[in-house]
Amino acid sequence: MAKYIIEVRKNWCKSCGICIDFCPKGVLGFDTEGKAAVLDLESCTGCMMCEYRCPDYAIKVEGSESNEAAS
Amino acid sequence: MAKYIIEVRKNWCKSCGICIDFCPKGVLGFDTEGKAAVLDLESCTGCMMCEYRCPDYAIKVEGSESNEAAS
Amino acid sequence: MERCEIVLSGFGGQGIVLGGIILAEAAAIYDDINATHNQSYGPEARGGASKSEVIISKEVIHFPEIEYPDVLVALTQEAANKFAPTVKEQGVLIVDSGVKINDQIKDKVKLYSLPITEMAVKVAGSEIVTNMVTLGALVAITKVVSREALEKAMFSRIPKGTEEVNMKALAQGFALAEYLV
Amino acid sequence: MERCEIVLSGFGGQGIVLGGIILAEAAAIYDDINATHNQSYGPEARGGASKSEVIISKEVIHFPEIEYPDVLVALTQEAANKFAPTVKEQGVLIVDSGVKINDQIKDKVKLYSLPITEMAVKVAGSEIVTNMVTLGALVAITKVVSREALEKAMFSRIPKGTEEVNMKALAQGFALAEYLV
Amino acid sequence: MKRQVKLLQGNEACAMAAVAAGVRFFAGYPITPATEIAEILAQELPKVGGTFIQMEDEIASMAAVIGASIGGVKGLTATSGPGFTLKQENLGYAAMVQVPCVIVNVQRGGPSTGMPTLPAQMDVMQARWGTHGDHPIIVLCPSTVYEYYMLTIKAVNFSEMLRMPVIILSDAVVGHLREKVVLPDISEIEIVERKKATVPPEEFLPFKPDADDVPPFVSYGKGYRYHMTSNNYDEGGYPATNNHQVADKLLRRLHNKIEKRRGEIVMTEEIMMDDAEVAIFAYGCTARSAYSAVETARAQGLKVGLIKALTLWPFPREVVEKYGDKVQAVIVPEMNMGQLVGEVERALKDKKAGVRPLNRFDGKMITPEQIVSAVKEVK
Amino acid sequence: MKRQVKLLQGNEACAMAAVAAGVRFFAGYPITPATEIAEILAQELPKVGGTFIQMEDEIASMAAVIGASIGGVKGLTATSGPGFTLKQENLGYAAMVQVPCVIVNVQRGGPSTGMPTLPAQMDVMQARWGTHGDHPIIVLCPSTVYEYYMLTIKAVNFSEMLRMPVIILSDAVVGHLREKVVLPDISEIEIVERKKATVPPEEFLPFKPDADDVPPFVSYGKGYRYHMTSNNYDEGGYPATNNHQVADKLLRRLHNKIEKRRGEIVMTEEIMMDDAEVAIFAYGCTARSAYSAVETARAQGLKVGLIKALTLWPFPREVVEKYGDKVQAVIVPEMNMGQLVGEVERALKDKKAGVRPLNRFDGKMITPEQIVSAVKEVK
Amino acid sequence: MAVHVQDYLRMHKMPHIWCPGCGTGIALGAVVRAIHNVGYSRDEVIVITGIGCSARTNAIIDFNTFQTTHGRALSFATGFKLTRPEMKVVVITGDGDGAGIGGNHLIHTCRRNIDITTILINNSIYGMTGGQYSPLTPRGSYATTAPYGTVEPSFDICKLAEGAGATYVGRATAYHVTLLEQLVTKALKHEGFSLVEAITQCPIGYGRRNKMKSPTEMLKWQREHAVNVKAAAGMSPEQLEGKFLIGEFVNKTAPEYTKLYQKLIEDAQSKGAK
Amino acid sequence: MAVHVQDYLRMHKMPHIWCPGCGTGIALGAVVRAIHNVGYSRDEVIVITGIGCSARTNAIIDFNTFQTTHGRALSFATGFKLTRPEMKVVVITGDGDGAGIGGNHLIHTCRRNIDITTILINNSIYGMTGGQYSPLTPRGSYATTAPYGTVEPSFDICKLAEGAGATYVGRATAYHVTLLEQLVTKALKHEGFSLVEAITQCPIGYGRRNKMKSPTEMLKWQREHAVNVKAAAGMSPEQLEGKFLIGEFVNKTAPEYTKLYQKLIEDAQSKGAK
Ligand SMILES: Cc1ncc(C[n+]2csc(CCOP(=O)(O)OP(=O)(O)O)c2C)c(N)n1
Ligand SMILES: Cc1ncc(C[n+]2csc(CCOP(=O)(O)OP(=O)(O)O)c2C)c(N)n1
Ligand code: SF4
Ligand code: SF4
Ligand code: SF4
Ligand code: SF4
Ligand code: SF4
Ligand code: SF4
Ligand SMILES: [Mg+2]
Ligand SMILES: [Mg+2]
Repeated sequence: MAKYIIEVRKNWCKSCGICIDFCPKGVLGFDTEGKAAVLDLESCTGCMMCEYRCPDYAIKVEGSESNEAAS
Repeated sequence: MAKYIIEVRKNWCKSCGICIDFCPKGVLGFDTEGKAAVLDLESCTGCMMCEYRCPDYAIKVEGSESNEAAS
Repeated sequence: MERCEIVLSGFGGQGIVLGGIILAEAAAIYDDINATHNQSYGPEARGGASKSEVIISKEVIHFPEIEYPDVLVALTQEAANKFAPTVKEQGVLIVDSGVKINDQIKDKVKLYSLPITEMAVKVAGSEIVTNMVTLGALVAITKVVSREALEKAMFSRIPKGTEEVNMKALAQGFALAEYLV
Repeated sequence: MERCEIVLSGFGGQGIVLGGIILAEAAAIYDDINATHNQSYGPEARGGASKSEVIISKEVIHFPEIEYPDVLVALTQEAANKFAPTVKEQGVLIVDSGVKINDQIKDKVKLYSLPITEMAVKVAGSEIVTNMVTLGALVAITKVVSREALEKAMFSRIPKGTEEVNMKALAQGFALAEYLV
Repeated sequence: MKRQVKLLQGNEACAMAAVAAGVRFFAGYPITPATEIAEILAQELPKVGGTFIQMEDEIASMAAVIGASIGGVKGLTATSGPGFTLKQENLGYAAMVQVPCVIVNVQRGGPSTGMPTLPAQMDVMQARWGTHGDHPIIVLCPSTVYEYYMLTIKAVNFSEMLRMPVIILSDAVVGHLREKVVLPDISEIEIVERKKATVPPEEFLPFKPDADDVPPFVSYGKGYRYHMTSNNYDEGGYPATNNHQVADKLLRRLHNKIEKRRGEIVMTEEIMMDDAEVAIFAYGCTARSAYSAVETARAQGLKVGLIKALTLWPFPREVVEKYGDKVQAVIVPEMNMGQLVGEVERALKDKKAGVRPLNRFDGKMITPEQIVSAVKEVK
Repeated sequence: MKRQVKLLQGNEACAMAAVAAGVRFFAGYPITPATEIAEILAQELPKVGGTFIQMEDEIASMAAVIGASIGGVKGLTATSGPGFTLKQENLGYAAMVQVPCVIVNVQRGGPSTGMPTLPAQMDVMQARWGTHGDHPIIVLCPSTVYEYYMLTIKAVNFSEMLRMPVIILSDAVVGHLREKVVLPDISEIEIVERKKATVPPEEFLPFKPDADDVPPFVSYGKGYRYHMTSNNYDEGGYPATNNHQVADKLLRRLHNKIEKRRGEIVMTEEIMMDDAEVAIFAYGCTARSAYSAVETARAQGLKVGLIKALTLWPFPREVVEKYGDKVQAVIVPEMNMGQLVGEVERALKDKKAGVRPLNRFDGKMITPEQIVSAVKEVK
Repeated sequence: MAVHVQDYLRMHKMPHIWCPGCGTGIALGAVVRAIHNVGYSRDEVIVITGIGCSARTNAIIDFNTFQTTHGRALSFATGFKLTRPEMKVVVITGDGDGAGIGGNHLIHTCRRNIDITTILINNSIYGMTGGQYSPLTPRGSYATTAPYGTVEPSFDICKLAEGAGATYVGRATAYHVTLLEQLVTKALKHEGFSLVEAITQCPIGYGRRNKMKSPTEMLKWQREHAVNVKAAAGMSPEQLEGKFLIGEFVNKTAPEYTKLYQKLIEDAQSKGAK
Repeated sequence: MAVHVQDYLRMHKMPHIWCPGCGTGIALGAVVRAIHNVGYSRDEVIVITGIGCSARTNAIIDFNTFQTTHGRALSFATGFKLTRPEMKVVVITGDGDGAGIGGNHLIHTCRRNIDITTILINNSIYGMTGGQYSPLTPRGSYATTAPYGTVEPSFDICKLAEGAGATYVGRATAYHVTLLEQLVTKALKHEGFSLVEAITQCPIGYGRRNKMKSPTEMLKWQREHAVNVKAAAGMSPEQLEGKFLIGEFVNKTAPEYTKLYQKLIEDAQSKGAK
């Protein structure tokens, strides 16, 4: 079972592709409606970059330790 | 004869005393009406500081070489 | 030509605004009647929904707003949902295929469902000429301007080097509609 | 007391403005009649000429401007030149000794030429109490306020520690004028 | 403080009244003839725990006052013509967002920097119409130092009561004049505080008005988190930029806040008007000349009266109308090229009385003699 | 260029007209719905050797335009409500110092940032009274794209002819609308250049007016060295800050520049007014609805006419007065809470006609139907 | 503790109005996380904005929030902070709002060293009005008002703030979103005025006209042109040519304005004026 | 050639309106001599001012002159210079005019590097309005609006200008009047924007309230607190404590705005927009 849970709010996603292009592990891709979708959850390292860089707060990565107070 | 001519326009002079206080040679002083006056022309070195520092353009020092383009 | 009020709606990138301007110029300059054009502004109009309003009339057009259009083009479902209810009784409603229109409205208007974006992609490889396909179909159906005027107006507005693809898109628009009509 | 219009003029540093305020307060607060005070503003009023206007009256003072003063004090020649011609027929003109007044004006007004600044310097070693000498003389001549009121008003406005010298200046002012009157 | 007899300068009275009315924040920028208000408050506010700040310009001053008021404190700023012009954009903000604050404009001679130390009444129309967009405003205008004091308190009160900016339009005469005043005991003066929320945070809608059309104004930081915007907004405080119904409702409400309280807001004094055949309508320093003119004219047997406006906006049309068929003419002396005279004309549209402007704009007061002459011209 | 048929956006027409009228300098700051004017001129001015600059704000934009005009070049700026407010101080400067320049305000919904993309007519009074001090101003208001073009040229001409700022007050409807226009050949359009000095430098007084009350405006740097100030000034251009006579004379002259040319400056169109029993007084985009309403009403047999004002200030009172006893009522539709209606009331003070405001301020145009209903209410 | 921006959103205001791929949301996310990091409660934080796309940020986050006039947010904030020194005041502004029309208020607020944390979202353009050049638009860029490319040099807003006396200054990008969060966190903790510039992408107003068609391209541009100030220390001018610096530039201690004013009040109440 | 300020005065406007001992006249004298030094003709020079005592300077000198609104002189000058690039544009401003209300125009003019020479007469006070503190009033000073002493830090206006991108920046005092003349001379010759700060005495608005009773005392204060930047290089922080620097701070070459715009015009006329 995957370590992380990734939720995409499809109705907030504006299909900009940022999360997809910058996921270091190629976890994400577009679905048929052009919205972001999780394609390969297993590879996810919980780096949070997709959540942090999503302009629309459409992604939520649960279970990551990276997501602690930054400083 | 003195090397320099110092003219004081009495009706422009506002009696601030700057020319007097900063003349390195003590050339200037107040007259009885409290206006600047030349007391010791002979000592004047033509340094121009009285003219340059008079806020009221009341002093004119003629004959000085210091008064050439500054740079 | 009586006053005819036309609304083109869809989303940014479909050339809706330029399409409206070309239609209005076709009428105003090349058919030498009167025309106005208007568009929506503001953040809502950027990157998102897009709307173009054209009024064509033989008379001077004083009041330039459209409340109940004679003709509506809706290229997206969102646009259709928002504007289809405003179309005049017996007005023309042109939608991209796939856009759903409820029965109540269907009963009220003349509905044309055409594969506009599909055709645009076919012609140009992208949605970039959607507006021209739309205009072709719209004019074929409504005859609101002459085909010559529309072509001339188009040529005067499109970038050099794109004449051929736009011309083809326009023709395909006409074809789509003529096939239907 | 009928409306009495008083102008004090001189140059900055002579305490003209404060003098006017004290006079007005003497009337308004301590004699309990009406008074207004005004002064000149702007670059011309800084470091250079200074002017203070006081109106004293039993009636409410509506119009607060003075065109033709009943009483003028001019402590400098410049002030005299500027304002002396405005003094009312039979008005009071008080000048510092040395200030020259032409005959035409002399004929028109009651002229008092008093060694005001000289007296101030004598009392305080500088011109700083010129205003008090002035007020003393002015009130002695015009009786526009009571001496008690003037003294009280003065005490409420001057810095602590200067009571004595100011009191003396005031008294000398009275003396100067009484000697004359 | 007890009832006190003082010789006060107008601007001084204004500053003292501000403190008495509960003003605890002043932001300003120097300008003649208003600077004394700032100078006195720089001294007095810290003594009562308040804050004075001189900002980089008038725009920032107005903004800071609004910011302070949003913070929960009564704020005031003072300026003259050029600064008043610069404050207009944020004045409009305060009107739209419904933030109480008081702006004092001590009028001087214009146009532009004109005659900076001399009096004028040239900003009367600007006070009503100086900012873009359409919103109502309250403008009070003192003609004596005493009125300056009392109207400053009124201004703060109206502003807090109605959640809106209020303008005091004085002038270089009244601002700089020192005169005798008898101040009431502070305990006799009513001081108004802004309304508090009556519902808990979950139910709170920041722009839901009460019956008086005024929503309560709740300080931030106390559990009521909400938003405010200067765009057209809904009762939740959020932008409703293109919502026509919301806009219509909001603008009507902004007007109604004032209209519903007209009786209280519109202040005038009618002096010897009972049997008057000629009325003088005057305000500010000019009302002083007019008062004197009335006394002179009456002494000469002329039936003249004075309508003195203490509130300029909303314009006291009801008072003017009342005399519209009783007097032959209304004389309107103003130190400008004719401003409020237009409102007098409007008010008398269907009335018999004629309207006679009397203008002066050279930096000198209109004299009582000028007004008396104008009266005689009517008769 | 020959007479041309075009489909032009209003703001585009304005920009083109500016170039045609000889404008060679534009400084501005972005704001909806006026930005197109800047954008087009950014492109077009360099082509004709002119200069476009986007400044840090509207205050600086207005200043730069005046600076450029002082430099000897015709200048124009364009903005909307909030920016118009910020330009007011320097607008007053231009009026006082007598520097020609044109300010376009494409009106949008207020108050404050209100409804930034929607039309309004809320700045009509502000255009007249927005700056402190008292000075007259010319305000032109187009209702069609064609008028926008022609009035822009007029504005530049008036401004140069009279040495004063001139305001064009358009709105989001007319600014953004594209419509068919037939433009006259440029050679048929009169273009005015500012007056040159007629005396040599030694005799030159920069503010000595000619018989038309307008002094020639001589460029700096050509041997005529002189001074200009925004304080009250004498004919030599030097401050005469406390000189009452000089102030009186100067302000009268500023007014007379306009009053002497009223006939030329006040532009209206009277449409079907000959036998009208009800008049509609309208301007800007609302005049379009009114025109349409007149056509509808006439078709229904109602004797209605339209007075369309192209000049808002000075207010065309003579035209309104003319019908004051002929019509039963004047309806004044405005996209605000009632502004120019006040001037209509003043103009009709001693006339029989009633005045009926018709207001809308929700970001939507007043419809022809609304106006027709108002007409029927009169009858 | 783990946090998601969603936890701080006013959900009824979502989805927001920004264009697809807009960097504004990314910057706002970092700010929200930074506030969370510092441990402020929602009630003690107030977020003030001006006008522009950047100004739409605070409408969607669940703190105390208000939007002001164009360019004036810092002046409103100054008034607010002076009367409510206990509250944590955050201002979010844009390159036009903060460095264009609001430039004067920015430098004066830097000078005063009042405890306000400002995030300037620099998308190199006037976004809300549709793409006019701003004082931070790089010279040579195209914009609707620069059809021939801008001739104006742009500010280095961090240098400007430093010159004006700011005591905390830093810069990051939407790409370097964790650095941004770190800098804002430090800025919030800093006593005195702090400015963090967030370089973001405006694909609609800037990218389209400047050969960057997609948001991704713009983020890559940020990645490739930003050099951390620490790394830059060891680089030659040639290596830095065409690059810009990110990281913390200024961090110094100086008396804070509201503290000084509080002392003035105490003095006034005890001693009186000179 | 030998010159006296009197040669450039509008004699009918003399004596001028400044208070006895005011430093404004001293600064103006240096500017006039500098213009003379460079050899500009009266006709090609235009001197533009704002509002304040500093703004009264240009009324009395025989060049092309006009006064503008408070703080806006640089914006007027920008418009003027753009249409008349051949003219030599000098702006004289005050610490309130130039650094207070006009601060935004100052930094933006620095940024644009347009060929305008600005002399900022810093008398540490709002002189014309009677002595309120300005953004350049040293912290702790007394003013009519600072009866308890100011709590605000003041700008180092030269650092601010540098941060804003100015290409020529220097400072002198009324006491160091020949240095002032030299700096203004270099500033005039500099192609691009130049700023020279002239620290002067306002005995009426500032001196009186700050224990400096006479103009002479104030000039002595200038003499004792100014350190030439060259000398400062060899001094320790302790030695520099409480001092301020004078001399030339920035002098660098960068493309000038009107030149760049001229090129844009040529391009537009030959090539057209993108
Ligand atoms: C006084 C004023 N001038 C102009 C405007 C128009 N305006 C609204 S948003 C904006 C641009 C803001 O640009 P920026 O601060 O960079 O924000 P962005 O939209 O890029 O985030 C402008 C000029 C305004 N609202 N008020
Ligand atoms: C918009 C505006 N605000 C305020 C003023 C009032 N004002 C006139 S001069 C001045 C002070 C100028 O100070 P500074 O620039 O330091 O010049 P100084 O008089 O000290 O030479 C001020 C605030 C004004 N004329 N215009
Ligand atoms: S970054 Fe966000 S908006 Fe963009 S594609 Fe991914 S989920 Fe959608
Ligand atoms: S958390 Fe990191 S690895 Fe996982 S999907 Fe997001 S970007 Fe990819
Ligand atoms: S410096 Fe000038 S004004 Fe001062 S005393 Fe000397 S001559 Fe007179
Ligand atoms: S020129 Fe020099 S030495 Fe001669 S009087 Fe003047 S200051 Fe003294
Ligand atoms: S215009 Fe630019 S900054 Fe504004 S929302 Fe769109 S992409 Fe973002
Ligand atoms: S107030 Fe100060 S700066 Fe102004 S003239 Fe007087 S001394 Fe000079
Ligand atoms: Mg931006
Ligand atoms: Mg100063």
